[in-house]
Amino acid sequence: MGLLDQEFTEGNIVIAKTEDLFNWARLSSLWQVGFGLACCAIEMMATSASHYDFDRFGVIPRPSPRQSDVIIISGTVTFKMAIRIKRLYEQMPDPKYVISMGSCSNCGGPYWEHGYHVLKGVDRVIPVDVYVPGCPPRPEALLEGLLKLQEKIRNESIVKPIRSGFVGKTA
Amino acid sequence: MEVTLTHFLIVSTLLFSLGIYGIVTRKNAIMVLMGIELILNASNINFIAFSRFGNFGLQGQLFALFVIVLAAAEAAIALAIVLNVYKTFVNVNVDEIDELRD
Amino acid sequence: MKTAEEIFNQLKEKFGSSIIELRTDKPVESFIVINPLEIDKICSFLHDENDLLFDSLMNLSGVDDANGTKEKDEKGLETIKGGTLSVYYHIESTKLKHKLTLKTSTPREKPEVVSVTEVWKGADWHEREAYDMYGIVFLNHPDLRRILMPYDWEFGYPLRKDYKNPEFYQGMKVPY
Amino acid sequence: MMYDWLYNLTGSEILAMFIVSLLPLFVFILPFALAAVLAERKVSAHMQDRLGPMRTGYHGILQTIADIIKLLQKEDLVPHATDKALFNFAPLLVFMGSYAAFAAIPFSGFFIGSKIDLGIIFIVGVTGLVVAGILMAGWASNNKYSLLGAMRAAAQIISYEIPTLLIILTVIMLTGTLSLYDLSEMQTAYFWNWLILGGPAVGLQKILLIPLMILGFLIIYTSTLAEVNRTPFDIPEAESELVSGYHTEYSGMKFAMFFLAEYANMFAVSAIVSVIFFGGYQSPFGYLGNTLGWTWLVPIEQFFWFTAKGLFGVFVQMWLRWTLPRFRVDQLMAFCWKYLIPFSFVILLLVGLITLM
Amino acid sequence: MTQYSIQNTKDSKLKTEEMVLNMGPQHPSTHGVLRLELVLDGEIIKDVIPHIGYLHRCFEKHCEAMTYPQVIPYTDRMDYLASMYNEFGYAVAMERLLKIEVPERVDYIRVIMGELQRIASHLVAIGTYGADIGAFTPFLFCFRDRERILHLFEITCGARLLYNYIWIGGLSHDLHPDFIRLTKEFIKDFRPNVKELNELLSYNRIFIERTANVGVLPLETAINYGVSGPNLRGSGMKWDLRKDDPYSIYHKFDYDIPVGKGEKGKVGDCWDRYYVRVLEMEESLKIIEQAIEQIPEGDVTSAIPKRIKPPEGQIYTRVENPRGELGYFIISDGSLNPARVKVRAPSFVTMQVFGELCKGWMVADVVAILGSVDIVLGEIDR
Amino acid sequence: MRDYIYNFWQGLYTILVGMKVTFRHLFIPAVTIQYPSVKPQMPERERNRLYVNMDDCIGCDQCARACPVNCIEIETVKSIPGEDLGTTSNGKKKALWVTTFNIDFAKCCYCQLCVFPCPTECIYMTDTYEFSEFQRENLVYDFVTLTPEERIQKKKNFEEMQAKKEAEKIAAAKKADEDKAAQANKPAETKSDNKEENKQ
Amino acid sequence: MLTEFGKIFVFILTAALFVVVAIYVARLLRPKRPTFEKLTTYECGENPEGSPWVKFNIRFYVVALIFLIFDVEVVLLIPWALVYKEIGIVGYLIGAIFLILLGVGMAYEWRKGDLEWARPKIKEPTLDIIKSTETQKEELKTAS
Amino acid sequence: MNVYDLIFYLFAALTLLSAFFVVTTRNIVRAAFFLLFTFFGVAGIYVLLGADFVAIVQLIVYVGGILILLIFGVMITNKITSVDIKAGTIQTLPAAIGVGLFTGIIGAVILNTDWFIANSEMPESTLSTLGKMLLNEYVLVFELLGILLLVALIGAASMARK
Ligand code: SF4
Ligand code: SF4
Ligand code: SF4
Repeated sequence: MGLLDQEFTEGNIVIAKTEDLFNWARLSSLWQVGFGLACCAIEMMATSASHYDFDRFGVIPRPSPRQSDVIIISGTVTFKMAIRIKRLYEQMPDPKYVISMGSCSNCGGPYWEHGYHVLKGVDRVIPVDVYVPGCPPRPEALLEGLLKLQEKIRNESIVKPIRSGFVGKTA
Repeated sequence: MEVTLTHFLIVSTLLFSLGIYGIVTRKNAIMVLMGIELILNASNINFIAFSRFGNFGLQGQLFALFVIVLAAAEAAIALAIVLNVYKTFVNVNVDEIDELRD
Repeated sequence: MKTAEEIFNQLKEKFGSSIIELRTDKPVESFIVINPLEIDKICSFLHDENDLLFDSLMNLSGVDDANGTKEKDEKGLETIKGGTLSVYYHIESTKLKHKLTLKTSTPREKPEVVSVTEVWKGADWHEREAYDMYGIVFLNHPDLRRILMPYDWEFGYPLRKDYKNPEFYQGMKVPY
Repeated sequence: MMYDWLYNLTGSEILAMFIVSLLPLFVFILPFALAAVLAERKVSAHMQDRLGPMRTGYHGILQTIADIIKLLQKEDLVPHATDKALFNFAPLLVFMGSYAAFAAIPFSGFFIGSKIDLGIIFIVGVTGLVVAGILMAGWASNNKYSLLGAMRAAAQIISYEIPTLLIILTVIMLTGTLSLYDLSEMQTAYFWNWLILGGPAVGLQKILLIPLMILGFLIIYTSTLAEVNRTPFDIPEAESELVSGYHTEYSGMKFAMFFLAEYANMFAVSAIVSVIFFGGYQSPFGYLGNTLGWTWLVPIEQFFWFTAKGLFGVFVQMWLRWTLPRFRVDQLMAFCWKYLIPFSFVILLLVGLITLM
Repeated sequence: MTQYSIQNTKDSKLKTEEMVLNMGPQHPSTHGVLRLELVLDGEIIKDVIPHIGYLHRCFEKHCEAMTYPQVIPYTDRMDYLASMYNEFGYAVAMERLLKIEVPERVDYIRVIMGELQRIASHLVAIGTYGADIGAFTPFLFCFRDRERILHLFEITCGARLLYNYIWIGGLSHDLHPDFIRLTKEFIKDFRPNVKELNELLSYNRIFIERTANVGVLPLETAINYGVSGPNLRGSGMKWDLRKDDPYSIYHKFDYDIPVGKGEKGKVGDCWDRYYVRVLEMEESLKIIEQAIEQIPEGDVTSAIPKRIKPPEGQIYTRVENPRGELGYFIISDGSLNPARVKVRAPSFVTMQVFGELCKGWMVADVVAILGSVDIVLGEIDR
Repeated sequence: MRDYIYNFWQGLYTILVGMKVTFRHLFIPAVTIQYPSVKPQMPERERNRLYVNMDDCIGCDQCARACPVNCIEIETVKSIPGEDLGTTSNGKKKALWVTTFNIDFAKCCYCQLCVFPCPTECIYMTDTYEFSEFQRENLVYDFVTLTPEERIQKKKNFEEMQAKKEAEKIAAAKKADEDKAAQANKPAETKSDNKEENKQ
Repeated sequence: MLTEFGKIFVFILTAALFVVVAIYVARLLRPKRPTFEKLTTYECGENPEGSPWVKFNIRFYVVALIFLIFDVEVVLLIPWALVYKEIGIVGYLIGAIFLILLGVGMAYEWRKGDLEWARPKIKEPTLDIIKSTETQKEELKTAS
Repeated sequence: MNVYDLIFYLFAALTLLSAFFVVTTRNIVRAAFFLLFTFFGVAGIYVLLGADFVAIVQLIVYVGGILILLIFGVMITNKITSVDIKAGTIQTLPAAIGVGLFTGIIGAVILNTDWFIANSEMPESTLSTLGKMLLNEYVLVFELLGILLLVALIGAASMARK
């Protein structure tokens, strides 16, 4: 629940620390890069569709990475795609978050063994904040992943830098 | 110094000169067109300034209006011509292309 | 409707030695084995002949027969020398409703087959895929590039049985 | 009028004007834009059998505030390849253009930025700034999507200015004024005085005018839709083609400015339409304040009616947006040429004749 | 620092005035990770160069490392919008290779599932098509209905998207006790929704303007390219493998094959392709209705072989996937693992003709045409 | 001209029809499931995270072999004679210490193939889907109930036994060498003597 | 006393001020960590191929050119619309003739097809290869 | 110096500076955008001169029309990245000198002339006066303009069509 909700329910006097306010704003308005990769993307679409409604959490897809805050890697990342994903991620303005959705982007999933063209985990090119397991994860699971991410953001501090340039843990 | 006719005339003269300068120095047809627009604007300032400070009633403004209409017609035609020219001689500018991108 | 046998005879009559054999011994599906360098002519005949009219290419697949000699290198990885790569063509006639399977084999060291894109445009990408996956070169193909793998993939043809994964691709680790 | 009142209060005209000019921004545009973005999401959600924002405040009413605060914190990227000066200046221009329109909009008899007697065409004029700003943004971004989007937007906006102007011309012929304030005052008292119902004309003239005016209203509403790039005319930022059009490269606060300008424009155009055809701030049934003798109530009522009408216009815009597919560029142009302009021509000529009766 | 670069295959034919615009791989309307290189002249498409392979997941390599039943989860992941049908096709192919008969009930359930999957898949196709054209609401309506179907699948096999339900010689589970009732309910609710969808989208004038006469695919070309499924039928050919190359028990049902008639424009335009899908959903409903009336009792797992070791040989089998002819070419070398599985993916073939369809149209039409041919990248790239 | 008017009319009409539809939906209650506050009822066959009931697992490796993804990692150690591991709920005797039973849920594709071959039905799918993690390593689940020390212990035990057996074998071989005529009876197999109590 | 235009001017200044202040405030809050990659041009994750600032053929936007003239025309009519009533039917006719002239222009354009966005004739994908195979067939026939 | 003067200087500066950039900037698109400010400034000057209608027409026609067309024209015909403006070194200096001379002379003339200033009040309601003038003395011009626009329309379109 958002910070302000708590204040309402607990009837406190609103002494919102700016940090809390900012974190609250960030976590309740996570705009997502409108972008899907594979089967998981279909579940991601289902999550934004009527039954699960991503919009309830303030998540709306923005077509351009320049205006988005979170990128959901929803599906198998191949080598051909990994480079593009990295670039897309780079092109998002800070602060930015990554949700890795599904086995494939977690570690290559069903393709980890023989997948000669599958990147074994998107965390080899970009830093991942939350790993959502499942193949595909149920929409609820994705929502839960999002809640986890919100939890993480809530505990973030403005003072300490969130993340600077990331070098893939490849070499 | 109170702003009177002279000021407007000076502004218009300067604008006019800039327009002339643009026409003379630029080879690009569209730039020339821009210069012409500057000149027309300068003349309009004159028209209106005289209509404000002179005793011609609103004729100056009316003329300014006509000038604007003419300018529009001229711009349309001129651009059509430019387009046409470029369509016919697509490669006419090839030698001066490239570099200097900032 | 024509059976494979009839078509085989008809082809044999016309193309002679380019038509190698009709295989019916393996269960399930019979196929005609033909010469890889004549395939375009044969296919165009199959496509145009009035009582054949094979107007559609259902499938074209490259296959690694893995029938050469297998050698193990010091790391225990297999390499295959010799033998053949094959291409299977599954064609059908939507008008006469008959189907046919063609097979052509080409040596592994220099796999060359003539392209059939002139006959069925749909063969284009199938052939590119076969090239991408097996390295079978389709002569006369308009645009033979890799299709599924990155264009700069220089580590061989992944569906060959003796394919080895590279360690890195553009700085990304390939194995798990 | 508020300006005079403030002038008396503060004794400084610049200060008074400054406050008056700030008012639409803070009293209206910002809250409106906040509410409109939320409403857009809520309306669309309910039309699509879902709920929309639910978790920031009660039923998500704080959602847009969260969005804005978040956008405040977002990094502001100026990509290498852009023309930096123009890139930074474009949002300013666009916002200035759309905000200037609010100067002439009469929110109520008391609250009006400027009673400029060329109100309507002034608003048409300042959209020119918006177009230039959009082109600037598109070009400066050095991005193909932006450029294409900007070109489309510019072509579209200047094209649909023609039917708008023609209908405005019709209205001028009918009423003999260009001032939005006068227009609103003219349609006072009851709703049958609204221009959509023939305005102050009487008898046969009125009856003849009604169908023409309804058609005119449809035309102007459609073309304003096009001018603010709403579906079915949202091709400049067509998501499925051009990513997000001319503001593809913008991030953070600059993007927010475009966003704000867009929503401000939405309201501005529907406000203008309501002033022209629906009596602006006039109540359809007379004023409670007048009947009760509380004169101070009247401006508030007027403000209420004005907002209500404007917001209804915005609601219809949203409604259309979530109902219709979008046109293709050439179809959009053809629609303007082949339907809107000829129709408005005819209306213009007919109205001219009728008013001479 | 690691080194990344993207190689672009440059077409030497390009002239300077032409603009090369990339659509994808991250693009809202390329339906996944397709990259289209549009060669533009202003807004007009001079040429489209599709680049695929961004989702190449090495399916065929995996097959060679798996045993025959283990392949099934991977077939699911090819055309992830029609997983049921992929399994169906694979099972049919394997049964033909193994020469086993399946119990009748299995066939019925497979047909019900397959047709439900067809509806679900078409719903996505229609919905995303609407979204491509700019109407977002139909998209969500379609997903809303699809969710009901997914629920049916879920109660039956526990998964929403990738089922691993149809096995070689049988099924993993029998139907859920509630299944028949829920399906009937779904059918009852679904019919009015289709009507509503038609009102909202199919007959909308703007939609028709955008789609009719656009991207016409003549029949000859379609056949030569090997286009199949709704796209071929949209071009006016009554060709459906369920009737023309029968498998399973489709012959027992009474249904039509809708074809494009060029109602709003030329035969084979985008609207036809789109509308064929709408009509097909109705036909699928008919099949399901008949099937749940006739379904016999029985065991669904009895025919599943314990160890699957087909004889040496090869087979090409095809089924009518929602996207067209899905073919499996399986070569067995007599061991536990297949020697080669090649999939003839309908979208892969359709995608080839796409470039041709787009020439001369505008950027907006590319989106319309792409949506109308309804591709799934998982299947193209495999 | 007729077309012209007709088009216009059609456009207007279909737009109005569409608007009617969307307007109606404004008042249709939403189908949304408000997930974190309302958790949907999962169907009984739901396939999500696997669970292994280690009490029943006999370490037969069937599940790992059936898994197409190879995400189950099982290591077993033979129990030494005299140890009793108990029986499973369907009456099978256990003979192996399962020292490693890792399922990597980051790899698993939730296909359920591992569930069917299990002879004791101790590996099954549950309806838990909420287990996202900040660290990928946490997605590897260890189902073994033994403590790490016990695992080492079991391994050691086995090795010792192995060594003993080896020694015995050598001894037996020697013995056999020595008197070929007399057939030595084989050392007791592990299978035959698990009649002790389960150590837990 | 400010004129009405003066008020508008103040409005515009306010808008500018607001934008500048908002962006400045944001500058205080937002992070700034540009990297090279981050500032590359977005093109769906691809390397942009060539600059968009190319010789941009927008032959369709020629339509916009025609619009300009209409724009001017309508603007010119505004004074007329305001006062024609005072002159009566003659006044009306003056404007009407003006309008009809333009109407004629438009009708002409319409007939000429200038109002369509010029686009090349769409060629449906046909099979040139059918022809080629036909010729091949001929060849085959002659050969055999 | 009152507000009026201040604003005049502001607009004059805006106009002249941006006009200066128009003719000197090396980037043609920037030139076009600077033209925007020139036009805007000129519109401001019109307002100061009491020609409100003309000012708005200036906005509509120049900013909303001609400028956009110019930018389109630039985009159609130029490879914009390359600054293909032949700012030939041969021409700039003589041009500058010539234009400077010319400006000087005219300026001197303007400054030294004792202009007759008739009415210093702002004209009221310009629009209806303009309308009346159009319908009376200038009716022929009005219709001629109509014809002119017609010709321009047809001409431009047919030329662009080719
Ligand atoms: S995790 Fe599973 S569902 Fe998701 S993309 Fe990978 S294979 Fe598909
Ligand atoms: S569910 Fe499938 S992937 Fe997961 S462990 Fe079981 S067999 Fe392996
Ligand atoms: S199949 Fe069952 S008993 Fe055997 S190892 Fe797996 S979980 Fe244990």
